Amino acid sequence: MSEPLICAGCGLLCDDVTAEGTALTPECALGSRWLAARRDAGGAAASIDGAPADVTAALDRAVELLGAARRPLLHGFDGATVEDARAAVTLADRLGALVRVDRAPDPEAVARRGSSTATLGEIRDRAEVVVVWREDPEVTHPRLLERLGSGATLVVVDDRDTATAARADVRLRWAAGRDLEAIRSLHVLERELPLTEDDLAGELRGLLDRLHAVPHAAFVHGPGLGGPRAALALYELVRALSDQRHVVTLGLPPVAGSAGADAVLTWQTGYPAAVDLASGHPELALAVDEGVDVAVCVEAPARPGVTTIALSALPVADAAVHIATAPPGVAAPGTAHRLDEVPLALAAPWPADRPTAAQLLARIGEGLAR
Amino acid sequence: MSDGAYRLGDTEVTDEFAEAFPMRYARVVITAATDAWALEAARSMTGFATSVIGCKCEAAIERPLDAGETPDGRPGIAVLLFAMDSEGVGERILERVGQSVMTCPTSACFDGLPDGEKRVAVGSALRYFGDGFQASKVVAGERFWRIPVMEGEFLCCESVGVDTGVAGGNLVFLGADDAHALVAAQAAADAMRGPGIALPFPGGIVRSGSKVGSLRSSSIPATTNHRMAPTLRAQVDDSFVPDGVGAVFEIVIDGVSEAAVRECMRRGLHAAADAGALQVTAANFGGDLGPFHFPLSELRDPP
Amino acid sequence: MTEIRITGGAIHDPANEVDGEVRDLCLRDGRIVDDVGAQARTIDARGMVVMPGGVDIHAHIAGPKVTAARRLLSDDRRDDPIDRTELLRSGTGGLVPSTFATGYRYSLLGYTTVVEAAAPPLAARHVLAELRDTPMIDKAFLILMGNNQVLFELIRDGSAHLRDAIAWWLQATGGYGVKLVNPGGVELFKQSNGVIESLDDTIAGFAVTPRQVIEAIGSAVDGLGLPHPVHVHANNLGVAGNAATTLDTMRTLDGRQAHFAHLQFHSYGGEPGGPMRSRAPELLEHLAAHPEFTVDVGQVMFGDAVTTTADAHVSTVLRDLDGGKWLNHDTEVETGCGIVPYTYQAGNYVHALQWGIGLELFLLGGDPWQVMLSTDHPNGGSFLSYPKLIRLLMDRGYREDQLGRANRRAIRRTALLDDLDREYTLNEIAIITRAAPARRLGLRDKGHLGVGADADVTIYHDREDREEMFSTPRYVIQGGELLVEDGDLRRVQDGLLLSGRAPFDPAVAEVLEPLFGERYTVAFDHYPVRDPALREPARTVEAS
Amino acid sequence: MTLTLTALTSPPARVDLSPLVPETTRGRSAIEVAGTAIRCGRDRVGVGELFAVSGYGTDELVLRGELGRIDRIGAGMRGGRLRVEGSCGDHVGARMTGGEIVIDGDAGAFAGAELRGGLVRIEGSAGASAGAGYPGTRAGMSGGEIVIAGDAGQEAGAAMRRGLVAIGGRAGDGAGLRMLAGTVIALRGVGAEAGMGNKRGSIVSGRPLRPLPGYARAVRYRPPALALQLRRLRELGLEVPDAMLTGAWTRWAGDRLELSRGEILIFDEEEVAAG
Repeated sequence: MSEPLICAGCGLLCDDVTAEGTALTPECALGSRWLAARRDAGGAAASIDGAPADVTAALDRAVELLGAARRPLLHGFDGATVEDARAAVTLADRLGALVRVDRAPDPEAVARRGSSTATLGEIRDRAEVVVVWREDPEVTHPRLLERLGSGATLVVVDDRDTATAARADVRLRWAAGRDLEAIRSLHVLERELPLTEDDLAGELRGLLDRLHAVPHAAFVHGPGLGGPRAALALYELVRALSDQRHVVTLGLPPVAGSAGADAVLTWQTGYPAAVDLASGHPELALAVDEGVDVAVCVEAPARPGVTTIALSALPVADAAVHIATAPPGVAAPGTAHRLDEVPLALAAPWPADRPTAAQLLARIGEGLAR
Repeated sequence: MSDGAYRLGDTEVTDEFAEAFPMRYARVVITAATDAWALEAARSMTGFATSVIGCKCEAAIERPLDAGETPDGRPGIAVLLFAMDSEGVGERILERVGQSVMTCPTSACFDGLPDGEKRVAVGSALRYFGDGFQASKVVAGERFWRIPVMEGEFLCCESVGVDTGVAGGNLVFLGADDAHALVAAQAAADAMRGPGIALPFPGGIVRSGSKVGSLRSSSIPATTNHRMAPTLRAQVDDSFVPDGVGAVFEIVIDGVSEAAVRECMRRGLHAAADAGALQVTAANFGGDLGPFHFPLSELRDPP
Repeated sequence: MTEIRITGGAIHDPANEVDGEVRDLCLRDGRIVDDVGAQARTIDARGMVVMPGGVDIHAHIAGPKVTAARRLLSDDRRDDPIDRTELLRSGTGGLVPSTFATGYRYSLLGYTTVVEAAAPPLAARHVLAELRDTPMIDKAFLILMGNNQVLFELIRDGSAHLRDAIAWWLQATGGYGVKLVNPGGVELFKQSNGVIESLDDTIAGFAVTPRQVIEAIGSAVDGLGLPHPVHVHANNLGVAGNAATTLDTMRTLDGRQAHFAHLQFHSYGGEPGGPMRSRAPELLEHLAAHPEFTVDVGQVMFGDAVTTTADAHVSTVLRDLDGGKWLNHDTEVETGCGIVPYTYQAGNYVHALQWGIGLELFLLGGDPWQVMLSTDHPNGGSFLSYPKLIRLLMDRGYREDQLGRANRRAIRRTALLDDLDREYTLNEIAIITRAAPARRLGLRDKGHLGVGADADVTIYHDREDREEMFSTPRYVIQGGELLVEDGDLRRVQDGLLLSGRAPFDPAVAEVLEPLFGERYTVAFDHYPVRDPALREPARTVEAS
Repeated sequence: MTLTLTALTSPPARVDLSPLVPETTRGRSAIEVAGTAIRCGRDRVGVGELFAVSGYGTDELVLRGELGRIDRIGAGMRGGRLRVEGSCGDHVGARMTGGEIVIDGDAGAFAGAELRGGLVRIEGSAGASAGAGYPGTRAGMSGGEIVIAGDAGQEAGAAMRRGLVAIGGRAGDGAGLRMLAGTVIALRGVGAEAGMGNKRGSIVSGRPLRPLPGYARAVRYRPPALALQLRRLRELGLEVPDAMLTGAWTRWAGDRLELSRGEILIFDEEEVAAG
């Protein structure tokens, strides 16, 4: 029997999907792997130090560990729901903990200068040039290009022969280490200033001419762009280009779930990405990990070397406590934000025999209050 | 010889006093790539600055500075500039740094009076010459302007300090003839230059001493000191020029303090005596005008 | 349930024509009642002023653009931290406080109901989730419909389903009412960085004009009988000469109920790109002749602000003024969003003129029931500046002192120097900050103290310094519970989500679904918010 | 005897020591200071639980022992002298307005961040963002001097508006990011991507560097202002080679994508060889 599904296999959250077994229609290898891992997660409902335990005992142990923690951290949120994040920030506030959305987009560039973004439909319907910058969405977001439509000229900046590059109309092949320089050079050219070094000038002029020739363009970028300064440079370029036309960026988060968790953290505390609540009020956490003694890991891999309470649908190696959750979007409903920040209600086509991370976090909170 | 007069060797020192006034002053340190260029800038800056009446300020080189003494480690010259009030000091400094220092190859301009009670703009006004391309830097709490020029950059302190000094100290040297008198005056000037002292006239020496007003016209503010002019000795009733004196020179002293002026006069007096002046005296206006009096009688002890 | 008797206070309840009468006020079970028993808690309000809880008809407090503004302004709030307590969540303040802080601070200010004035319907889940984390106050949101491509198609085709579609959208999102922002103009901006020059410009690709959009949606909302009429942010915000557009928009809606948001930003004479003038008197004249219209002022307050608007083109203009931070986000089918931090300076001609025009709108004799208080928080200034604004209205001496600090050339171009001696009375303040907004929102149980009304009551010390008085209410009661006492929060509650509803023909879904399929990247079935946790606790206000 | 805090052991979690600065400890006894509450992780603990306290509060305060987890030492300090005998945690001297902090060892991230005045001197190396603005800040460090004898991490002097960050060793990548004005000097060179978005600041590199495309080469010359600054560095205890004082530097103007009023000055070693 086929079940309608919103696939949380990546940040695209495709909502036109049905599943039969673990096969998805339309086909998507990444989505199928995501679903298979969660439908067949199996394993114990809970474990303490690797040994199966019942959920209540595991919760008690979690409460005990957190109660004694000097520097607790709540982190993760790969594929978690807004509700999970909301419960986590609530618990963190009570604990005076650090909270970190592990794969949050780097907030620094936005805080410095802002950005220009759009939802998928805007890009699909308007962009005539789409520049994918050193990302391989064909692998990481397999239906991205399809969902962005086929009308645009696809420019791929990458020196690797990726699946995405194979579909490119135009390829630009300089090495990764030169991205910031290339973006700034584009910006210099956009301002009609002379370039002092020009081995890339021809390619860059070509790209700029393409961008100038259309009223709408989009840049697709992600962790491949290498650091907040490169993102800042890109946003500034987009801003300069926006003077005469409409140009936006689309960030590709490495996982589903991080966008919503980051929004929750921001609206509840005022700060994105990583927040320290130890002082009694939110502060931007600028150097997070050092000194953490107990971590609550929500739907994500544990941090090595830290006593971890894992609340996760998937098994987590080396957790002091693991409690299996109903996988969001598979057996647990909830809200998730698509990579373009459109909030969607995840369905839960399969029955939940396990609690959600949000429920577990609330129970830990109750336990700590006792 | 009256009570206070005395002799130093063959030199008669009269029982007179120099009368001086408070004036505002600033010290500017000019540096350059070489001693020679620093001196060029300093000379140009202190040119035509002999008398506040005629030049609106009095200025002179105070002393050369070693590379080790200047802010940028280059050879330098300290210049003192005096005017009636701090506004006047500010205006003159601005004109002279702008025209004589900024224009001079390799020069830079610094404040030599950081603790002055007032400050007047230099770089903060000259910076507009940079036409918007100027930039500033704060080093150890002090702001400097970098003004782009054809050579590179003119570096200029934001402002200089202004303090109250003493102007109008003087010594008058009488000699048997012009050559002897000048030898004595030159020896005095050489001895008198030093920290805290400006001798604003050419070579420090003035030959055209003046008096206030005129015997014949009410519209001329200053005229020759006819009582000290040897050539007039026989035709005026009130000549001060003693028999046997063929020439008179004066050294006018602007200093940073009463003590500096006094010690400077002491050095000059004794140097002139050593150099064979017939007489050394001092000029005053009767003592009611200037608050600072420097009686020669108090300078008897050698420096 | 709690019973409270407030004794000895001077009651200011303009909706019931009570102006300072000293009498008891009784509350029970969240309502105002005739009497309560002897065991009721007594609040001694002698020497105090008793008003209904404040109602903010136009502010920006929740949703993606507000959170984007938080991201953009992480430097603005770090010196304004709010510590967690046994009772309260921690947070941060500044121009765009975190959600909990927003609820706490509105409550501390004596406000009990706040309207988020611009929510993209596609982001309804996000708006609802933030509102759920905004405690204390009752809240509602208006959904952006003035640049919706699906509605453009229905309007172009003269579809009979337009009303149903609007009602469907409210139902799908939990919204309270309908907002038009630069109708047609945001689509034009997204198409080509373009601007509307006339209400009769054709919006490329849709063969509709802003006038048609305004007229059709305004009529539809009017016809549906929604509790709140169409809420209009007219075209050409901030542009010199835009008063002509504003008047044209009003004429387009003549005879239909409508609310015009932040009128100050739309009251300018002059020519685009040239010096601005005030045309506030003319707009007030038009208002006086059209009782079917209301406005809120959108006063600017000197100091820091952050402009956050669906009218994204305006943000690009502000962006280029000082080259500072700028954030833009295009939402498919529906709207845009622009954010730029901004500082209004008393010495700046344009800013002082904007400030002066706002005061003209308040002071030039308009009917307070038509002209309501707002700063378009945080666009003209934070809601925390309302007490200062109230003092400007109530205290002529203070006002003239402040006038003296503003750019003279600008102030001379307003009527403020013409011996304008109007001082608002307490009842007039009660009208512009609660009675009129509640009435205009169709919240029959709010904004007044008659028997049966919600027990939302704010009690102030009657102080000569009106800024101080309105900054720190002595007591704030909401839903019959005492929340604030002397500047301290004593109790925390969620506050209600207020939703508007009108019946519609479910067959409209068959019209909408194919249009959704063509335009949205979200499936029609997945668009409506169904999760009950996002829509509760709620009160639905039905169309009449 | 000067008030001295000696860490008993490395604390269990990071400690916020900002409540203890000379102006708050002046006139207080060791016992009083030991009773002051500070934050350790999410807990509040007495200073005495983490430090042995001796002496009596004056204008000077000395910290000793393992201080790697002690953050915000001297943060917000307004005057007096604070001496750290060892290495310390993050945010040392952040937003300080006056006084002097001397750290014998290394400092963590955000040393002297958003400094307003005074002197922070680090004898060892500093982590990332020394003298930088916190995220989102348009105008960061606005005065004072930070002297780092060793190396500095990434983005030293980011967003600074005034003042001096002087580094005896190397600066990491992104030095002077979006700086408004002020000076960052690294005698052993600045890393890549220096001065992006720099409006009118100076970035001085004692080693060769390829500036970002926003910079254009202007001239090789002897910048008189730099000589002044380098001499100041000597006063502050950094070893500045004579060749840098007398030699030529290449001036790159930029960032042309902003005001184009800033510069990167690169020491021209060839000149030295030739001379």
